[in-house]
Amino acid sequence: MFEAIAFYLFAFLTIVMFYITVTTSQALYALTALAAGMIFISAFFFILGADFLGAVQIVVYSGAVMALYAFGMMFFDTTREVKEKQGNKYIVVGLSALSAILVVAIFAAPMVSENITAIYPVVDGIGNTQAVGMVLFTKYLVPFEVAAIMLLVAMIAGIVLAGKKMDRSLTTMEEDEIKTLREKNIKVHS
Amino acid sequence: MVEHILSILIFFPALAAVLGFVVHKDSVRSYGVAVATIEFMLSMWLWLVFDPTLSGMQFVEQIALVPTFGINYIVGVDGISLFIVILAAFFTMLGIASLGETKNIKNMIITLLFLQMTMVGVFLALDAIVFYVFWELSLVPMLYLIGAWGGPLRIYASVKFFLYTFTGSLVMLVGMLFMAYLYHRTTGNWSFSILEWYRLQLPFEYQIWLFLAFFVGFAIKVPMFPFHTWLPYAHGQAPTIGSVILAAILLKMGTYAFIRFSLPLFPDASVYFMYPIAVLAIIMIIYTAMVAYAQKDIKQVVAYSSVSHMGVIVLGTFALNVEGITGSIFLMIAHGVVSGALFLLVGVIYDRRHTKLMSEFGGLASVMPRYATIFGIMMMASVGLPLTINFVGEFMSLLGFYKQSHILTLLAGVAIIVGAIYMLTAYKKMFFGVVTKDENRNLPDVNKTELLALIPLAIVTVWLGVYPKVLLEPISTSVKPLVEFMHEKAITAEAKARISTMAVKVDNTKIPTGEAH
Amino acid sequence: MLSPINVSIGSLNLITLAPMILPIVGALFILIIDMFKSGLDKSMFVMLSLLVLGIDFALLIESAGMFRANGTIMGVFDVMLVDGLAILSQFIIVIASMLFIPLALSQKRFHEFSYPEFFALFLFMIAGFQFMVATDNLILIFVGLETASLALYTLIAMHNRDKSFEAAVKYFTMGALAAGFYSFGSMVFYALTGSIEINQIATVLAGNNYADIGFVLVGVVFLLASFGFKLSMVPFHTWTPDVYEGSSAALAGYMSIVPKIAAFVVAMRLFEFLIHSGVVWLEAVLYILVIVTMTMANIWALVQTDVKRMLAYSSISHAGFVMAAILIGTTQSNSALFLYWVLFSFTNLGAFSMLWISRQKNLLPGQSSDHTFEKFAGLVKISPVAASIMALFMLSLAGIPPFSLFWGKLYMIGSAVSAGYTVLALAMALNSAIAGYYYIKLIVYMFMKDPVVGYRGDVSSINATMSLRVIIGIATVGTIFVFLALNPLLEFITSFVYNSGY
Amino acid sequence: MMQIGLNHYLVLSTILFSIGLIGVMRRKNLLMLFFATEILLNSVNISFAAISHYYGDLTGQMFAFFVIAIAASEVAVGLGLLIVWHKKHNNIDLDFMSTMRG
Amino acid sequence: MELFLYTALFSPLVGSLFAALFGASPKTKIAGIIPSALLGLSFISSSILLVSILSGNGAVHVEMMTWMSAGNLYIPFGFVVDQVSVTMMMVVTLVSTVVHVYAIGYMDHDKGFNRFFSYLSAFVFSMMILVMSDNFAGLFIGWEGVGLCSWLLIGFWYHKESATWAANEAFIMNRIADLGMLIGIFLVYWNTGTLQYEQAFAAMPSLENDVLTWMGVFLFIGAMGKSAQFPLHTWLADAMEGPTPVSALIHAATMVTAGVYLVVRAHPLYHLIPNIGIFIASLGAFVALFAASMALVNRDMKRVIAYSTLSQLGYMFVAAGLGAYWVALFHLMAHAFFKALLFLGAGNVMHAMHDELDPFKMGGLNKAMKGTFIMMTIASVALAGIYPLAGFFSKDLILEVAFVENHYIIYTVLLFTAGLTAFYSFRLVALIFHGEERYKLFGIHPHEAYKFMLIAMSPLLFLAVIAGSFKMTYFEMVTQVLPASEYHVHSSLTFWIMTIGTQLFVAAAILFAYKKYTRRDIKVPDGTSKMENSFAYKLLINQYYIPFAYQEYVVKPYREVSSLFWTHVDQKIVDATVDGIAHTFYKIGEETRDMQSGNLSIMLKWMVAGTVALLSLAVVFGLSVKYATEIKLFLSGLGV
Repeated sequence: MFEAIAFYLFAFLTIVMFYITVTTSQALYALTALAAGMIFISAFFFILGADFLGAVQIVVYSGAVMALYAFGMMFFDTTREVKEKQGNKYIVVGLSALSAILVVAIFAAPMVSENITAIYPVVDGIGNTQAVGMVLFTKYLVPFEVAAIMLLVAMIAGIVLAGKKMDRSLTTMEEDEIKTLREKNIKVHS
Repeated sequence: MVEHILSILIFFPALAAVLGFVVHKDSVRSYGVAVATIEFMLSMWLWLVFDPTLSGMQFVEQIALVPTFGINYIVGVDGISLFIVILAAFFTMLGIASLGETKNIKNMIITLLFLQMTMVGVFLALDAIVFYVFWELSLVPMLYLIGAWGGPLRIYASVKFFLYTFTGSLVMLVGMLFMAYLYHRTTGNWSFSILEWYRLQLPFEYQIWLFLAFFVGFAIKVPMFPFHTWLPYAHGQAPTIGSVILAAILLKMGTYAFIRFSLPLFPDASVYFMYPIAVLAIIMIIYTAMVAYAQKDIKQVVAYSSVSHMGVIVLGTFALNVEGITGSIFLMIAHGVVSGALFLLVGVIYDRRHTKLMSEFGGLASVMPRYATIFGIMMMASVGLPLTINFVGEFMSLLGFYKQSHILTLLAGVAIIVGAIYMLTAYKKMFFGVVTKDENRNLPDVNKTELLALIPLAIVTVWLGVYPKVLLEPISTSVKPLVEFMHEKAITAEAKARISTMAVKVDNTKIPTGEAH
Repeated sequence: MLSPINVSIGSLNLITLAPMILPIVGALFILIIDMFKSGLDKSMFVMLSLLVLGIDFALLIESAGMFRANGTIMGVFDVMLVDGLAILSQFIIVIASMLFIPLALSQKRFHEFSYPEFFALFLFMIAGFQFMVATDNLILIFVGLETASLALYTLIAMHNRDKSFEAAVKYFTMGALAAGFYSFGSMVFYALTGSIEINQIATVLAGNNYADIGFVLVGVVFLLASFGFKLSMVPFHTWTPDVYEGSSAALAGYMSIVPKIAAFVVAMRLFEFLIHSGVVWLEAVLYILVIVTMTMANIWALVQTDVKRMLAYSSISHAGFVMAAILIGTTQSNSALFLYWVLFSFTNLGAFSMLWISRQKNLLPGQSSDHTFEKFAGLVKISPVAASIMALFMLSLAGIPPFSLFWGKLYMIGSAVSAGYTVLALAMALNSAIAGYYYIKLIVYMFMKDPVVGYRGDVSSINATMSLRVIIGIATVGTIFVFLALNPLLEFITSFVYNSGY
Repeated sequence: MMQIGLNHYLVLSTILFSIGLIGVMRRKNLLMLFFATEILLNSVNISFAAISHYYGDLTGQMFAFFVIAIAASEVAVGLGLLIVWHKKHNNIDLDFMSTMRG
Repeated sequence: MELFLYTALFSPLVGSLFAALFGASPKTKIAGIIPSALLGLSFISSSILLVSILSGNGAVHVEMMTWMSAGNLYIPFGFVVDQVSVTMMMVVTLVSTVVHVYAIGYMDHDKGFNRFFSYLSAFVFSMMILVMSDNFAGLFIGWEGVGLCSWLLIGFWYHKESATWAANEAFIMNRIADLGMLIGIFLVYWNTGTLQYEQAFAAMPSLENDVLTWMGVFLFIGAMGKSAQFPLHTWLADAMEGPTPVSALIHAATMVTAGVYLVVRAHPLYHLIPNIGIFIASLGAFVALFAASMALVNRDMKRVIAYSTLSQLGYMFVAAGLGAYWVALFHLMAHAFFKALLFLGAGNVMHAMHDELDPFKMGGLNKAMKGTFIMMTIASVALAGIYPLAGFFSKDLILEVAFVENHYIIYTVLLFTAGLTAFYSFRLVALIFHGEERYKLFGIHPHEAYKFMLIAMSPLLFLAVIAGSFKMTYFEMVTQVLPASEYHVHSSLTFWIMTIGTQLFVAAAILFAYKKYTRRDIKVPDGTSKMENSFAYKLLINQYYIPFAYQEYVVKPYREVSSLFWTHVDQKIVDATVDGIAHTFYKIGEETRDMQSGNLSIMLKWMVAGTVALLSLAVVFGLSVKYATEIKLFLSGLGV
């Protein structure tokens, strides 16, 4: 009972929040609603017993991602109302509604798959975090490391792209321009 | 060396072409002539060492290429292909020798030598994929020849030529792959060897579809009505040498392929489709002859006449008896010689006047008598006068097909009437009457270089018209087992009856000995 | 209580990781070098990357030997799956990368190559693709895919001009949507089977005899959309021409090969078991997708005015062509896929390299994009060799024998015919004919038109250096003479594909 | 209805996913478009967690974990791209981003 | 004997090639003399062969070499000199020798002198092949060869539009007939297995009647073309555009009789199908009358003679059709002599009159051209069939044949035609040689031809007079091969009545012609006289409007249909379809490339749309699988 109430409550809240995120014309509202939605989602994780995931959700999204977005908003100066030319609204709404209805139509049906054997079962009496850790550092060690590489790539990408060196494009400069830059002792990579 | 002569024949021009890049452009013409002459000598040597009494493939070479998928480099020659190969070498030689002032002559000669490789390759290949390789590859030099040295519409013409034939041959490729698949299903091995395919006795349904797939490729190449419209453009726009080789050799690929693939692989389908194809061939003959009559450009006349004659060749092929097939092969050679010569002749006048409109001429017989004479000989050959090369082929093709259908042969025979109509009219417009245009008054007659190409052709035209036996004998030696083979392989009763190896059931058909006096 | 797990190092089969670790190590090495001494010349990084890739190649040969001896190897808690497909695709990835990387040594200076990070990212990307193909775990596929993609977005943007940013943003945004689709699709399969390993999924689905076919199809749809994006299937292809146009020609050529082979391998793993289990719907949909992709991409390529965009559409069409292999799903067709892609990579990389050596920095007056057809007009008169080589690549792409792609097409259409897909085979063949037109169009421009007045004569090789020429030379030789090496290649591929159970 | 089963979560997830799709399709401001892609990934995470819960299997949580990591990385790269674009053009509206077409 | 055979056959070829050597160089007498001499040689060889055959030696049959062979087809270059062919050889070589010599003078001033002899000798060679061949294919070689030479010679003065037009007309008309001939040959081959006369004819009696009928019909179609039988007759009159010696040789004596020769040669075949024979005879009779009627009013000297030739060919076909092959051949021979003579005489007149052809513009030439006058008169008498000249024997015989075979209609027609023949022949003679010297009005000074030309003509004159006396010798000779049916009117009274009646009738016609056309007041007709405006005259002068009809209803439609085929069918349908397919693809590309608008939002929408589309397909499929049984039930309820 409690579960049901919680589910419906949070479902309602997330839907509303995300709906605001995608419809509002105020970037700030959108950001705030997104952050709220993320936190409400973490509530589901807690309901479902995935405590670790809930924590990560809050830390990563509300912490890291939102901070980045907030920074971006300031940088892009989109705190004002955002004007967007809208094309045909019906296409957007129609496609989305259709996709929702179609998937829901199938998902509403119960799944036959009852004889699923859990490969990494949730063991009672062990904290979720521990269990996750066990799996993550055995079975999912390689993906984990690759994810690390991915984050490294993202970091390098962010640094490179936002870096100062991108301000001056060697691609569009003629060779003699580059030469003059060199002579002026402005550092240009070869 | 003699056992590798076929490979030498195929790859010598290509090698020479590659080396030709180094040759200085002032000397490249002589280089080309020399190479083509050597190639021609080699082909003559092939004729010399060819054993005309054997019906099978000779000088077969086989090198594994992709054995996993059954693709091997197999070449061989028999009476059916021998003379077309010689013709190809002959025409390349004459073509290069008669080249006049041409821009970028080096590129042209190299292109021609490459083209020669592909032509010879097509006729010698005994592996479907090798055949296909050369078949497709021949499009490229031709595309360049038309597109780079052609007339005002050259790009349209060359692209049309390329895409049209390319499309057709891709359908054919699917057919080949299906054939290989059937072979695989039957024997468990992959093979694209034509000779091994021959051994497959296919169910009727398969034959029909495969026949159609191959037919699309061949028919466009021939070109059969209604797939012929690329040809007038290609001929109309191509430089002289391009038209000559296109008409003399490249078109023969289609009809040759009918004999090499369609007939022995699908005897029942060949019989099944005999009438539709014959009807198409007759439309080709009459309809294009009429279109030729309506032309204003002499080259277009010759181009459409090519289509018309190819109709007779197709008809002869589908006579499905020794007389008809032998005749159609002979007519391939004949048409090659004659239409090649006609295109050369058109080129002669085009070089002088830079126009091909017949209305621009008139009365040339008095200005250029020698030209008019040679043109006249070739025209008469084209019309199919006895004792010229064309007659033998046409006669035997029609004779052969008469066995299959009287009324259709009668219709096809209209060829000799309509052919005469457009040719004589064109000749009259160009050569007869009084000279009306001042530009024509002082046109120089054919010069030595041109005679160098034309005289041998005229000689061949008459020689083979009078004494076709040298060709007919080896050809029919190879055709006879082919027909017998088809007869044996055929599964339907109708096909068995249609493809008969016996000519007539009359007892007293002894060959006269000639000592009757 | 949770009991500690004892894992013996030997059972992990760490060797399976080696080919992926190596580029990562190389990348880190490059970053470290840059940390110590900045301002090193790009040629050093090029050679370093080449070395790393070379060793990687050697490692691959090693794993190929192992595969021959022992068959498929699972490693590191069965996450890694080194089967024939993985090895073959890694070969293609590494070889194509080796062919790509020297292209950085261009005559002109372009922005991205001035970064050591470019090479690091490049190697990370390779590792990402390698992970993607060498596993059947949906998580690792996802992570590998994203690693590679994120690196790739950056590489595109680093070209540093308006069009490349635009391209990167478009690619990125659509990639993000595709990532969403992928995760949704994986979720459905997980919901159905409780597993995220393709083998396991297949077993479970077969076990309950596809009782929840509706669910399966929803999952397939989302995965199909996601891989449709990667493989640029119509209508998920819209990014392709823009991204190719926006990135440098060399990178565009690379993109037309490597990401796609990786995606193909995953698609093979994902979709073929479904087709084999008789999911008629997937067969029908793939049929439609293949035909539509081939045909429409060809038709759009017809009307292009820029060679690079034309090649972009042609790549889409080729991908559609190859997608047919997955639809057919026989050993022959899967081998054909790899054969085709090997041959395609030589030719297509060669063609893009030819564009690369003709890349000038700024547009000439009257030129609307980098590689307009007019730029190549009359090339045979200016540089006959360049024109001939370019023509060769075009002919090969068009499928004119005996150049490389013809053999690919031959084997592919052959596999379609053998599997009874005759109509498909015909459609494939006829599409080659349509494609003939636009390839010929470039040849027409090069060989049959006169140069545009005012264009500089050296424009065709303005960006050429020795290393570029060498790469083009290799591609040329490969394109012409590949038929000599075809048999061993085919045998090699077939045995690997067959022994992987595909 | 009151018994919350897996299907409830799946349906919720789908609805959220559709909302994300709406955002992806209607947003012209790239930053806000990226918000929508976050929604897509998050909606799927709910399902993963739910399935994981109902099957008693940790794999779903693993997947969700990696999805979060991926989402975070994407944000970094996406923002980097937006920054360079913004520096040159002073806007992040995708309608201004159509120099290549055809 | 073989040597003589080859000499007879090949010396014209050598002559032709010899003259051809000088083809491009200016006129040399030698180019005329040597071919003439070689023809003389050929004539001598033929004579020797004739003598040999007359003396009872069998036919000479040689096989030179193989021409075509493939499968069961075997065609050699074989030649046979038997009684029939030796007759033809004699006619051909004799007339052509005469014509050659004559032409040396006639073509004296022509630029194309050398060329002319080359063509002329080539013609003789072809004709020799035609008559000497021992098989149908060889016959066809000659058949086409004479066609070619005829084309060359009619169009000899190629600068004249009318000449080249006539040449082409002749060639094409002949080609139409040749097709029939070809089909006939095919029929022979596929039914008898050979093309050799001997074997083929031997096999024929065992064949079905239908097959034989078709064979006969098709071969006769070939003969109709060459011998200019209705409806393929129009070319012959137009062929008079060629030089006159050509008309004499080709269009009177030799080539046009090839059709008759074919029928005679194929007599074993036609013997088996008498119905076709009747048809041939009827057509012959019709043509005889038809042509003669056109000759009545024509105002072109050569055309009149040409129509008379046509008319005489009709006679020959009557004979051949009725089975009197030897009679046909006999008339052929006799006709060759006097008709060639007539033409050559006409040539002299033309020369004298500076190529004027209208006899109304001549008159009274007998003073200026005595020799020619005599010769032409005698030739005309012979043509009219007055005793004892050649025409009497041969033509009367044909009348008798018709009578004896009980074909009275044919007989009547022929008899009437004989009268007409006499009338138009002497109309011509009268107009040319008698009456007032109207030519003076045109300022022409006629002169007699070279002596040697007249001398050259004299053998013909001689033969025209005496040929009839060879009748019995000839009969004995040819009937060794041909059916030896003698035609005697049973009652001698009837015979005499017929003969004398005919003679009187003919004589009356001659007198009438003389009376009418030697009057003083003959004017050059100017289209105003009453007669010229009468319907009959118009019909005849316009050749029954047949050339007009051909022009209007055959040539013109052909041209128009050809143009239509080209501009509309070929370009607008066939080619347009091909281009249309290509264009459609291109058009689709142009129209749909907007899909790639470059706008990211639209791209994303496409992606979602694609997914949704797949999804709907999936749902439809999924639901239909799930509710398969219900759907089936529902559908069966609907009665599907």
